[in-house]
Amino acid sequence: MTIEETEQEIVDEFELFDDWMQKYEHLIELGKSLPIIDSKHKTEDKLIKGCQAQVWLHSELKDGKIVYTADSDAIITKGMVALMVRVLSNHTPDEILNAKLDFVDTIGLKQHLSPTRSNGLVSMIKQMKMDAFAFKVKSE
Amino acid sequence: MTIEETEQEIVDEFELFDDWMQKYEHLIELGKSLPIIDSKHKTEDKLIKGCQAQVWLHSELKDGKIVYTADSDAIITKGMVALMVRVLSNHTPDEILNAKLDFVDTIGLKQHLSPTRSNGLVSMIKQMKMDAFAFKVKSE
Amino acid sequence: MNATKTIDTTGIDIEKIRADFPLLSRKVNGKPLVYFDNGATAQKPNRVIEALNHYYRFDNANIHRGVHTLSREITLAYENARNTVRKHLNAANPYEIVFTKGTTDSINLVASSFAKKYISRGDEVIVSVMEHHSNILPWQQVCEERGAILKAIPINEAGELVMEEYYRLLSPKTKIVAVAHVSNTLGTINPVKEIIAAAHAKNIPVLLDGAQAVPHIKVDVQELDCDFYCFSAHKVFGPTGVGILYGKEKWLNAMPPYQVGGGTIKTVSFEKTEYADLPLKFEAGTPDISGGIGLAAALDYVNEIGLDAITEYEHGLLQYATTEIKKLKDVKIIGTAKEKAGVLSFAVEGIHPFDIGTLLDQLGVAVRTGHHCTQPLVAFYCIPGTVRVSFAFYNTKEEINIFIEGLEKAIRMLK
Amino acid sequence: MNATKTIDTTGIDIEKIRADFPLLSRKVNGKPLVYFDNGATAQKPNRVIEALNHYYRFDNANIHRGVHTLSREITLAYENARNTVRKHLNAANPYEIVFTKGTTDSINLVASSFAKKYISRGDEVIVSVMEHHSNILPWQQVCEERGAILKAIPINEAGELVMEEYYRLLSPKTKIVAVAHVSNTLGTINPVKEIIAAAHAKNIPVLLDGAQAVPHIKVDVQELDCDFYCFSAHKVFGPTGVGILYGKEKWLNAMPPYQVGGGTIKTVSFEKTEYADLPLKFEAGTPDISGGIGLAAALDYVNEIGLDAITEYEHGLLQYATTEIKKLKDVKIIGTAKEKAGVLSFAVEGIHPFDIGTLLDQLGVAVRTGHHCTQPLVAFYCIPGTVRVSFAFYNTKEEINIFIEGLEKAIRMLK
Ligand SMILES: Cc1ncc(COP(=O)(O)O)c(C=O)c1O
Ligand SMILES: Cc1ncc(COP(=O)(O)O)c(C=O)c1O
Repeated sequence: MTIEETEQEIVDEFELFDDWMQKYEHLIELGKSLPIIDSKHKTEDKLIKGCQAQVWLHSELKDGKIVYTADSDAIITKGMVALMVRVLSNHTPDEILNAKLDFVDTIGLKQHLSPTRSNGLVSMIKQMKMDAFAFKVKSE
Repeated sequence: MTIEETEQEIVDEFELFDDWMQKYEHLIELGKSLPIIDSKHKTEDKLIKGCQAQVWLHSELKDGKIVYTADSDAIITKGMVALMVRVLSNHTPDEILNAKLDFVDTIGLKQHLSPTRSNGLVSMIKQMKMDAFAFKVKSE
Repeated sequence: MNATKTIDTTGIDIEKIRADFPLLSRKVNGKPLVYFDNGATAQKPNRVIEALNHYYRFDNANIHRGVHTLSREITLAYENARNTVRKHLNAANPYEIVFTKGTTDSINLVASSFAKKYISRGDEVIVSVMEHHSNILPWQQVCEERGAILKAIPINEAGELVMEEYYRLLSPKTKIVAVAHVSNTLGTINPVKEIIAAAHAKNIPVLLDGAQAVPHIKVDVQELDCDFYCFSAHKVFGPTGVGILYGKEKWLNAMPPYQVGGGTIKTVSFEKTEYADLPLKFEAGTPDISGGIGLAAALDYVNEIGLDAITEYEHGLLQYATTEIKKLKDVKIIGTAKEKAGVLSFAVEGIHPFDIGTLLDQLGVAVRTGHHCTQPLVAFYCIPGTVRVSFAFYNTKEEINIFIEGLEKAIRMLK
Repeated sequence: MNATKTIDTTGIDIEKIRADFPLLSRKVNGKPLVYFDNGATAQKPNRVIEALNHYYRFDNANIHRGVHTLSREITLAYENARNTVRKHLNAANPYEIVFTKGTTDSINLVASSFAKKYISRGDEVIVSVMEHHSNILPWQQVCEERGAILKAIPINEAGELVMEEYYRLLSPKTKIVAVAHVSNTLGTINPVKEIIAAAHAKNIPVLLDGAQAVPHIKVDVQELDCDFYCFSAHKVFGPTGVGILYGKEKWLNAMPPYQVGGGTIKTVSFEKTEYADLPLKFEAGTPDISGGIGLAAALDYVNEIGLDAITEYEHGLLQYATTEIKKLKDVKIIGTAKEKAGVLSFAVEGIHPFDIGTLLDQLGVAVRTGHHCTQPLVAFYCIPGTVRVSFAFYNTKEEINIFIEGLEKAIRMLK
């Protein structure tokens, strides 16, 4: 699946929900299902500091594609992190660098991407792209 | 004349004026007529610093009464200073300390007593009273 | 509105009061707003908004130096505002009231100026573990610069200062004590009279961070006998951008100026500058004139309602909320001091405060979550932060019910 | 309104503009107000007043740390305001824009932080003789503290910097140059590009005090290549209590924080504090949120009118006033630089400025008199001060006529 296809899949999924409660319940479920980051990667240097919720992110290059694993101490943030990982993981650095991630807006969760320092999500996305860029540069 | 009588005299004088222009013209005249402070008293320690107009004040005790002489570099302030000297000079410390000086309000020049640091008038009146207090204490 | 009716005995006419605050009728996420983030900033009554409005429409001019009418009038109004603050704190003199940018600015001013004159290598400064960063960092900064040592009064599990430890920390090396009057995270009202008396017995001055006290309880700086008192207008129903430093005349006179510039001087030359008298010496530059006017309007409003009534009414809210929240499983109240004001912080076993805040927001309930700028305190409790509910006198038991229901729902979803 | 009509060529629709400023229709001492004290503070358009109003009625919340909707929304709005300022100054990055309390605060911030890192015993700082006290005293203070030397670029009789002397003052010991972009007393537009180029050739950074430039001319910090730029919102039609420090990223990153407290940190403990990234590192405490919003509204308004049109229109006013005032006997214009903006200062032979200001006020004309917080400059001219007329784009030639007539009358009375 391309990044856009996964984004569309998520949009379709969220369209099933009538209200915010179902949406958040789904997000919380996703959070629980996130492949937890290997605890050996849950270290200070993998930590993306938010003012409140913390995010850990680990990136690896496998066969030219990046595999992300991540975690957060807040479950809703973890749900959001799960969505990001699902969309971006297993893609080439170039694909990741070009991703717009408009789906967050479409499913009505844009507020989680506001730069209010309260969670590490915005910084995590930046970090995902920076890692992609680093892999790209290295492999060139 | 008591202080109140002089105040009343000034109020009567100013009642003759129809508009602010005449009032200020009179004030300017008064400023010109002020018995200028002896230049040997026009020293730093007699200076009352306003943010703009400066006032010099000298006080002497003669036969139990205080004689003030004063000056200012701004003519309107000097006119106001002249009124104060006329009202307060040649009175005993006690009389001076009790003076209310309501006439300033009555003749519509209260704005010159607003504590905006722009002229030294408010500080001058304080200084006149402080000098009176000092003479009083010394003579007791 | 049954719940509300029962507390009307304090003399708080809640419906009338709520009508004074336009923002309270806002909807958020389709729900009526329940604003429980008063500790962060309070909403403003029409009186304050109108005062700002009027200032800009009719009175705006720069103060202090102008000879023209507008400037003279607004100078008087601004000095009257200062006097309103003086009366509110019962300070002895208006020139002991310095307008600042806020509590943080006030504390930075004192830390910097006081340290220049009084703090040297090896000296000590005492704060407490429960302080807001704004009452830690300025002291940490000056201590670092001067080679002095910052000491912190510890707290017990209830969130009260351990006073025996405080007495032990007081020493001939102590140069100043700086503590919160009311803790922003715990709500604890600290025993400041005792703190001050003990410090004064050793000739040590005390600064009180009153940011969370002034909105809730009566403060009398002469009765407290504190040397410095700081608060922010925006937390006491006034505008953003302005705050107060009260300082005893003897200290303010002795301390060197902090910021310097227009307004702080008598004479300037490149050789020698003579600084102005109090309070101007500490008020460099054009002040927040509308802010001062707005703060005075806010204090007038508060005084009309009456601080005794406010304290009692809020006490009722706090007790009610505490009782209700205790009924919920897994909720632990953080801060159970005997003396508390306005604030209820809690943690929920196994749930991150951020998640609770996010779901409550969906229900229109605005609370604060996180470390509340008190990281050392939160570290003491070994939690990632708290959910903080903070009240003002316009809040109601009905709102508390909405919050409790929402909290239950959130916990169900997150477990 | 004949006089007014003739300057409409600049595209300034004066009647429409005046209607935007409620205060301009005030009467003072029974006369229509002629507000010529814009250098002290400018009046506010409805747009700004409405923005403040709206903020307090609908949007008020504390920024940056909240997870609830109000807090999130206003954080975005506040950061948008920052970006509006960035665009207005054409700064490269929003985080190079620091919100302060005003120009004086901005300069104190730079002086204090920069000095801590870069100024030591024997070093030199260059200002000029025409500076506002707010751009002298902070430097005098840090120079005294650090044993450094403050040098001042002299001026000529016209009120222009003597550039040869500036080149002579620049030395390997010079650590920073701080000059006004536009002089508040003389109106002189200083040759700042030349000043900056010469300093940069020796790797010396330059701070521009733009308090009197931003209301009148277009400022492009990247084109100027200045290292720091400061201005106050209240002089550019925005609210009191807020100002701007622009700083190049490399300097702001290198400098230690100034005020510290809530908001300036990543992590705090009693052992170690890690400071936040730009611009938060320099923004301690709750900022003047409504002030930031109001400033953005003011800049939007100014940009809608257009700075080119404003500059040209005001140039017309200045020329007209200059021509008219020259016709009066005994009046001496103070400040006759080739490049001037917005300000006309003068002295009248044998008459104290205070007296003129007092009489003009009776006529409804608000001017400023005195030293305008530039005592060294006034000392240079050996006068007790000046009468200063300062324009905004809402002023008219008709108002200048009223002023000139009033001035004639005042001189007649005082002679
Ligand atoms: C050139 C100049 N610099 C600095 C200032 C100080 O500005 P503020 O009082 O807003 O801090 C002023 C305003 O009077 C000024 O004209
Ligand atoms: C106890 C306490 N001190 C200081 C502050 C800082 O106040 P401000 O951000 O208004 O400067 C706060 C506000 O958050 C506070 O609660």
